[in-house]
Amino acid sequence: MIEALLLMMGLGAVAGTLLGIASKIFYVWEDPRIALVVDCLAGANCGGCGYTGCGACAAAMVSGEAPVSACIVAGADGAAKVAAVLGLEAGAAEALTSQNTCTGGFRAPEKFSYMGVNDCRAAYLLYAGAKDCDVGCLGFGSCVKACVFDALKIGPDGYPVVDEEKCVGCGACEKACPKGIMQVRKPSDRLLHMNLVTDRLAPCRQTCPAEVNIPKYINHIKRGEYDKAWLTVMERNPLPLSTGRVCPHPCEDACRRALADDPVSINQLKRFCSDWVMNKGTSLKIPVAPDTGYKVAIVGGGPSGLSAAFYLRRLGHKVKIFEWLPKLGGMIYYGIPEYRLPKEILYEDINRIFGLGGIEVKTGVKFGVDFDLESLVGGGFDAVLMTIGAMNHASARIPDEDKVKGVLPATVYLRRQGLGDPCPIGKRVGVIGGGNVAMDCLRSSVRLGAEKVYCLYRRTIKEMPANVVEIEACEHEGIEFITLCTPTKFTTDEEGILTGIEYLKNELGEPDASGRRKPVPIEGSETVIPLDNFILAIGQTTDSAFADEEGTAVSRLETKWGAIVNDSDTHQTAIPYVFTSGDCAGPPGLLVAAVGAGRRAARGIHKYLMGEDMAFPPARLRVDSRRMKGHIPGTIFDSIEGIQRKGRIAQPELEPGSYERQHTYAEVDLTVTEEDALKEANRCMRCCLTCYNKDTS
Amino acid sequence: MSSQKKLVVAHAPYWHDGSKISTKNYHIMIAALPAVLMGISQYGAPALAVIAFAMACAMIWEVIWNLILGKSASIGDGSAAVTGMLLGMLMPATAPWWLIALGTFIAIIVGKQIFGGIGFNPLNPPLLALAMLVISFTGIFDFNESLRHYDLGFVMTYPLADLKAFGPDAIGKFGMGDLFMGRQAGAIGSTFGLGLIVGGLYLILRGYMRWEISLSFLAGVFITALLFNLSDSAKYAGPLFHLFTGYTLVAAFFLLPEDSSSPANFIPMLIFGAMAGMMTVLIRNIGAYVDGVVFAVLLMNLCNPLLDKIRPKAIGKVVENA
Amino acid sequence: MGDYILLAVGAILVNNILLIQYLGNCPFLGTSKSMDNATGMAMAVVFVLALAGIVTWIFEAVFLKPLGLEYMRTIVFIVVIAALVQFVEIFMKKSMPALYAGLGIFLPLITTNCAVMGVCLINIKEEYNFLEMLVSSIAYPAGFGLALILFAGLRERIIIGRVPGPLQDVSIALVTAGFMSLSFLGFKGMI
Amino acid sequence: MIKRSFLGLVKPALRYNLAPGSVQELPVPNKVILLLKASENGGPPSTLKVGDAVKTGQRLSASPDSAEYVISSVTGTISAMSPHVGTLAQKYTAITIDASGQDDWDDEFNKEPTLDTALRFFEGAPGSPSFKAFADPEKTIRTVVINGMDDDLLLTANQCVVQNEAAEIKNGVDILKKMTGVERVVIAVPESLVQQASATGAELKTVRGTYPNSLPQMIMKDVLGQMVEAGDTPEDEGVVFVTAEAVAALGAAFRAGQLPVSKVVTVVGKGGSTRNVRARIGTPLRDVLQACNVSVSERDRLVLGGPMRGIATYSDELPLEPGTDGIVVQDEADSAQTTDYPCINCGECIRICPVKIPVNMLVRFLEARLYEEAAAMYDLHCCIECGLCSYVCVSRIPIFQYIKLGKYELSLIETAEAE
Amino acid sequence: MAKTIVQEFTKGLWEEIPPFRLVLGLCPVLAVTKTVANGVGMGVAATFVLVCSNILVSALRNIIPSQVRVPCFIIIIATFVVVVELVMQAVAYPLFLQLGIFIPLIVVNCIILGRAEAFASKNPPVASIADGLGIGVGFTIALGALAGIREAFGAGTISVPFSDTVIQLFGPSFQPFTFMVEAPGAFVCLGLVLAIMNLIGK
Amino acid sequence: MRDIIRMIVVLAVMAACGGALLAGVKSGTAAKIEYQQLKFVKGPAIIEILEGCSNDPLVDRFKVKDGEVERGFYVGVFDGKANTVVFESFGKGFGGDIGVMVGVNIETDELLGMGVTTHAETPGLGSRAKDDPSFRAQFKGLSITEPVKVKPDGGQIDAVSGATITSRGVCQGVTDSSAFYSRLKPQILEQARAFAK
Repeated sequence: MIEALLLMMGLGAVAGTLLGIASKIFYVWEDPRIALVVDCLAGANCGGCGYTGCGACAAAMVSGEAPVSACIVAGADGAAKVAAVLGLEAGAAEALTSQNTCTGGFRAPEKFSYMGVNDCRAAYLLYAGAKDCDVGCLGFGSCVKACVFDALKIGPDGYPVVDEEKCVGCGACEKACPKGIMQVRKPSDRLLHMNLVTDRLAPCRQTCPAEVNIPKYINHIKRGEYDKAWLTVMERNPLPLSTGRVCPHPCEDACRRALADDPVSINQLKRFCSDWVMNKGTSLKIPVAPDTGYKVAIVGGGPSGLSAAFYLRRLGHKVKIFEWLPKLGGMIYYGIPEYRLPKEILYEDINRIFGLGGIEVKTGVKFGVDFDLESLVGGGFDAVLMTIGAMNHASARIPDEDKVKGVLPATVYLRRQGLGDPCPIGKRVGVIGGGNVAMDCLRSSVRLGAEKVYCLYRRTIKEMPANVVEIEACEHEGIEFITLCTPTKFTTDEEGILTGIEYLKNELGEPDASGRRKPVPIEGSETVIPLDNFILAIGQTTDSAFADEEGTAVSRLETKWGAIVNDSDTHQTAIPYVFTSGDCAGPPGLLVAAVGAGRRAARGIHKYLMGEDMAFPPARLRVDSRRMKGHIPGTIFDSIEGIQRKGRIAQPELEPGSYERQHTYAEVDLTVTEEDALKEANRCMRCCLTCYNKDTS
Repeated sequence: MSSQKKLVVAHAPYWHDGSKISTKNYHIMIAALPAVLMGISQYGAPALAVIAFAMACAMIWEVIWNLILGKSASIGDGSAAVTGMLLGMLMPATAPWWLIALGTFIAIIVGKQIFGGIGFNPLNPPLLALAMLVISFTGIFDFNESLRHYDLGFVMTYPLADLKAFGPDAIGKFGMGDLFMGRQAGAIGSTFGLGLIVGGLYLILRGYMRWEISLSFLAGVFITALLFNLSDSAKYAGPLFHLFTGYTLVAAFFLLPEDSSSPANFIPMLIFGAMAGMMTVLIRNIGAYVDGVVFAVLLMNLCNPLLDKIRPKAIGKVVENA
Repeated sequence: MGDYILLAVGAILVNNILLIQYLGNCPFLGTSKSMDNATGMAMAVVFVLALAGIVTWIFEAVFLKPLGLEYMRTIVFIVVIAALVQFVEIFMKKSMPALYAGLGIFLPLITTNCAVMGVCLINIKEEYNFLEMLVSSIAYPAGFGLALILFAGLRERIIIGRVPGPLQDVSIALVTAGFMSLSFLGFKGMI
Repeated sequence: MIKRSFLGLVKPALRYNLAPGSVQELPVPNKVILLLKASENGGPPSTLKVGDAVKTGQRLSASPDSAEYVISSVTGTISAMSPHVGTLAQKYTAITIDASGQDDWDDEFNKEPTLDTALRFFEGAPGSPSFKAFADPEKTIRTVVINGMDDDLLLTANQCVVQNEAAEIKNGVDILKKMTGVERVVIAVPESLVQQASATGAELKTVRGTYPNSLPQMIMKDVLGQMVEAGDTPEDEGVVFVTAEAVAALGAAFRAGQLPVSKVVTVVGKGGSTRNVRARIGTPLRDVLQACNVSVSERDRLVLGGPMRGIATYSDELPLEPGTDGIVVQDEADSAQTTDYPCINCGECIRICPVKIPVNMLVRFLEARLYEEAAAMYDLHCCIECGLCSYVCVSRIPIFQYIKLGKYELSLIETAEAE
Repeated sequence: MAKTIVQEFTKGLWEEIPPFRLVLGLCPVLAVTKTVANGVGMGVAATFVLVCSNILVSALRNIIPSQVRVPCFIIIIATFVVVVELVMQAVAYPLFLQLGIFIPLIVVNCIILGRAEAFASKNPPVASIADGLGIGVGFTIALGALAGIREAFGAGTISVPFSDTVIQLFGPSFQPFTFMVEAPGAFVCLGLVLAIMNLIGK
Repeated sequence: MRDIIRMIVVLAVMAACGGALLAGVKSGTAAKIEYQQLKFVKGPAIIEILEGCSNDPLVDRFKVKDGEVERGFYVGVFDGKANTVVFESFGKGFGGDIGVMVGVNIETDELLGMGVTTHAETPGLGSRAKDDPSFRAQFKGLSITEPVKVKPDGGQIDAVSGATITSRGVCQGVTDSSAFYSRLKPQILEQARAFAK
């Protein structure tokens, strides 16, 4: 008994002494983190990790050789602790995931039959692989073999499918792919990505000014994954309900399906999926990057400002919006009438943006009056985005246009409607202009009680920039088009109140710079029509008078024709921390263009704040969606074969001539049914650069 | 630049000498025929049944495995048939059906397919199966016991068992000529020395087999047995006896040179064969088992990866003096 | 002399500690993925086991047996081995960095290598004298090393093969180890 | 296809075709396509435009300071320029020139036989010579070897040149010496061409007529007794190889004052019919094949070069390149079919490998994509790329492709590490 | 993060069942699974040590200096191993003989030291008991299952733990595939069972 | 320095506690273990050899000093006469020592039987020497004074097939025992007598 006790005690003491002294005498410095990591591991020295003991494993982890999860005994908790010790948690918050960008697979045509090593990289050595498409997936699954997490497999269509649950974003697939199809990106990087000529982009996607991944979300709709479709849209467009209603959808003009029958009703599908999400009422989680600590001020709560706010927030910055009008939305609130875009629907979009959290808003404050750049900088903002829009109207160059009573600028006319205080109008109203704003003025005049509404335009209906559907809607609502006319003077009564307008007939001459034929007035063709009100809807300009004030910071901004000059890629102005986007940065454009510009501005600001290179890569894709130019070579076809013809679905709308249609602001265009949406989604050929699904159902 | 007709693009070379795994395997089966036919003629229908059933079973296991894994069928290459045939050749004619089914399962699935199939088996599949069966079912592989109902007009005891039990004195009754001509008890396809040698020579000449391994193995057996015999001829049998009995010849020509479990470089092949021969005689003379071939070959299979590291210096290779 | 050779051959081949006695399997599987690790581990085991064999044998002779405390062998031996290994590691790290780079990383693994403990216990159980103990303490780990190196050779080929998914890694390694063990049965009866 | 001999124990001996036939001159084609190596950053050439007129012998390059150029082989106008990807993922700009039918010679070529001239006009001349090694300060070139053999089976283009143009070669040898300052010029020819070759003025060496003895590394070993170290080129050992055709072209150019624009090519049809023709560089393959009455149909193989080392191509609209010594058309039934069977370790490749590489292990490592290990342990860089291992592989593994892939991937890794 | 006691227990039965999921402590798994009785006996012995050492390590976790953590754990474990050794000799001597050297070798079983390190030294005693019990029971089940397979094929019997009963599974004509109870059979069998476990997943 | 002392103290105390605990357990189980050892290690062989004896040989045992070592003898009483003793000897197998129980009729010096107690032989082969009754039966009736050998060595015992080494080891164990049996015979006779009934 006592021997046992003594023996063990002696043994313990000797061992302890020996080790204690030895560890002092033979002390060797090593990375202190190794010891900390060892503490997190199982300490069993079992060798299960493949390293020789826990110390070696820890050293490997510290040096980055071994993943933090290498110790199977310590498990996931251990891995988390090791990550904490090594400070890897910052990177872990924004998870990298892999995405396959090619949708070709088996359907992509081949230029030859390949025989040899079943490996993409091997096949690539022979004329870049058998696939006709230079950037298409070769389908041998080198990425699958490279993935040690079993997160990739070749799907039934012959291209790799990522299992996002399993993907850890290690990047092995990206390295393995000879064609750069697999891309491992953080969500932020995906938000920041701009279309490149080297991307795999369908024609519609190239054309969309907001660069929405159209084939992807339509494919989600096809599979009934409406929420995923909506999230896909939100990657590029935070106002899907609004754009779904008012977008003139240039994408559909580029749709390859149009070569066989009709283009796919892309915009209706977007509207469908975003309405579905709205009606479902649940809030889908939109990922937001960890806070960066930067604050950005956005002057103007229009679509571009809202879009920029949304993406800046998602990139991890704090945002505050300053708006001089009581409501957010800018031109889409105050410019687009209720019957096209109900205010509450618009606010669904806006509220979702604020749903991210971290975005503040202050309304009723005007830049240059209530605050200026100095006060913003003083308020701790690191960058300022000006999205003040174009709220001044352009002149129609008719004498006395701002003196004659009853002549109204479209901006004012529409804004007063938005404010709930419409301008009183008479029975006969004329609107000059052929754009969508003009159409809005025309159609709201009908609703405000005008009996006779004229549209005056200097070219023909064919040349009108407004959407065809809008023009048709006007016709449905009994609006008369007076085309090829140039108003020359107003006729007034003695009080200076408008009674009519005199105009000259035009004929079309040579095409001008925009490719449209120039109208030439015909001498002596004067005609007069009686009018009570005349609305000027021929364009807007930015009110940038504040830039003229000497001695302020703002005065360093350059302006050109009222617009604030910026770099069209980075949106940076002459003042490095000031960015502009939307209508105030150039000629007023489409809502969807403003949304796209908002994201570009967000990118510019993000890169500026993070100190990264702001310039676009040389491979930036620049498509002119108005003139359908600049697409990736070879992607715009003349004809396609093998498509079973099947027309597009009709746009449901309020019965023309009905009371609601003529006299109320009830929404005219309706959302398609789920059945129709699925039918339409199935018409989509899921194009990529050159290949497309021939057997659409 | 795409043309209407699609050509086939492959990497060079565009010529091939026409050899195929299946051809190779069919030739191995042809070469084994003389020994097998002799076995069948001696032991009759049961021997035929064993060989046929072993081949069938082996191929069925292979097919089943391919189906389970969804791999393309590899049955056409004949390797399963060869494995089955060789395993059958190593069995006594009285082997029960379940033994063959189990043996082929081990050989095909456990011995080969779970390592990735043909070319990846680290050990010789038929021998692996045989080793497992031998240590499990000693009764069946005791040839004296299992062949006792046969009377074929020659001494019906298993020479090696006699040697083990009674020493070299007991083997005088076996004439070398008889042993060579297959007039001895044993497994179906391993007794007919002449047939095996003819088959082996055929394979060697046709280039389907590595002669280095066979010859060094035979030399290894011969020399080791001779040394033992010289040291104490009262305890150890002579070299020819070791050559012509047991599995020696079938191992030399059909088992040892199995492709994936044997070395491919010249010197390793010689070492491999010679060591296997030496181990065979060692086990026979001083080990616990009656016939050493099975374990000798398996042991050398284990050494194969290490042995194959001995290789000629490639032309142009720079040896750094580190 | 002959006895010692027989003892050595028996320990290396016939009663191979890994393949026949099932001791030391964790490091066997863990360090056999590459030939370099396998050789390092083999050498480290020989080194430590030779030391541990001597120390434990002396402990048994000096303390346990005279005091009648044989039943405490397990606890005494493991403490001795653990302390010894740790001491050797600390010592080697400082004094012989070159050797440590080669062997040191394998040392911590050896504490829980049951082959070390196992051989020490066998030495006592078989009542070896000092020389026999020494032979056994070197021959057993030599057998461990031999098996480990052969196994690493096989495994290097198997890893680059086409083993079906569920069988990969440890699973196929165990099956291969089984085959090795089977082959080593061939040495049976040789001493 | 040469089949395995009955007695497989004997190593198969593949013999070169040593009977060069006569050369038939082809007319100037309607259009030629020239493949200009694309510059690093991609993008279309800045100095060339569609519609530009070019003269025969005109030097075309992407930009004034670009080192890459092609020599126009016809007179005409550029009708198209498109990107083209070749083997080893090499990017080219394919310049299509519609030929006018008349040759109007460009006069930029000056006749000073200097190294500069060689670099400026003869990189990529017929036979695809390269003079960069002479200009490389890190290399000391002591010997030039004129290869009078063809580097592949069936082909006789080079032998043809030795047979018919010994005088031009002699002139070429003199110019080569002047240009490079290298004194030792060796010509390696088969036994059958000794007579012609002895008239060239170069040091005469004979090469055995079995494959792969005409490959540079083998000539180095057998004829010069030098060893090319793994991963090195003969240039690193001070030896530059040029084909007989290139030397002849050099000689002819300085004699006539016109840059060489055509080359000899051996055309082998499906039945094995062999003809030698001389065609303009850049001639679409279709024109060459039509002139030789060789047709190509679906699933055939169209090989540029010979059956062991050539490059199968995918369209007969592709052009004849300066390095193309042969065009082989193979019927599907005659061509080698590869499989994805694993190596069964039969050892055939080891027996036949002329440089003693353990191909059985090498291919396993390459299959597992362990390229660095393959190079470090299994002599990947020793490979001289003769293709014999694939030729004899029982499993029909595309070993040669694996080797090429491995070398390519390693070069990528090295470049990545160098950055 | 915080698991309930039940979860701590059940994870050892499937998710982290040694040695199939945690491929540790293989030596006894291979050596003593010749019969079910031996396997379960070993499992119970290991479970006892595991639970006891977990309790003690957990209780003393704040006292033990981290530098000598491992030696201390080893002492604790070794103590219980010797206790088991002695008790088993006194109570179940035949089993002790069968398990032989593997009882003292529990001390170097990575599972036990691993649990002490990874769990008990960081968690309170109750959770540590649950963890030890779970892992131990899982270990016992695994040993029993493996032994069942090996014994059934290799001997045609199933021996009931803690009794002398041996159930004959097959008729007298059955020829046992004794390979399974030999050393190599242990490796092969465990390897294949691991593959099946991998196939089933967690 | 303080932490080193703490280390030493903790280790020593812990080790001491362990030691104490073990010592306690040991003293509590010692008697039981001894009997268990006897019963399960040697018991079966002894009882088998002395099948049919009228006493409990595990109880009827005595020890005789043979130089340094002490040897245990178990007495079997047949027909009222304590004419049989069983004792243990060792032979060399290839797995280590083989314990052999030898039963001898002290009156005739004839072997009554043989049993294997401990061995480390390969299961299925060598271990059959323990389990195979026909192998053991061969020893019955041989004389203890004659060397016992297997047939290959020129003896009279058929080796267990496949386990010649083990068989040889068993025979050697039996043969070796004759030496000390003869040497100690006087004491044995004397002691055994005490158990006669």
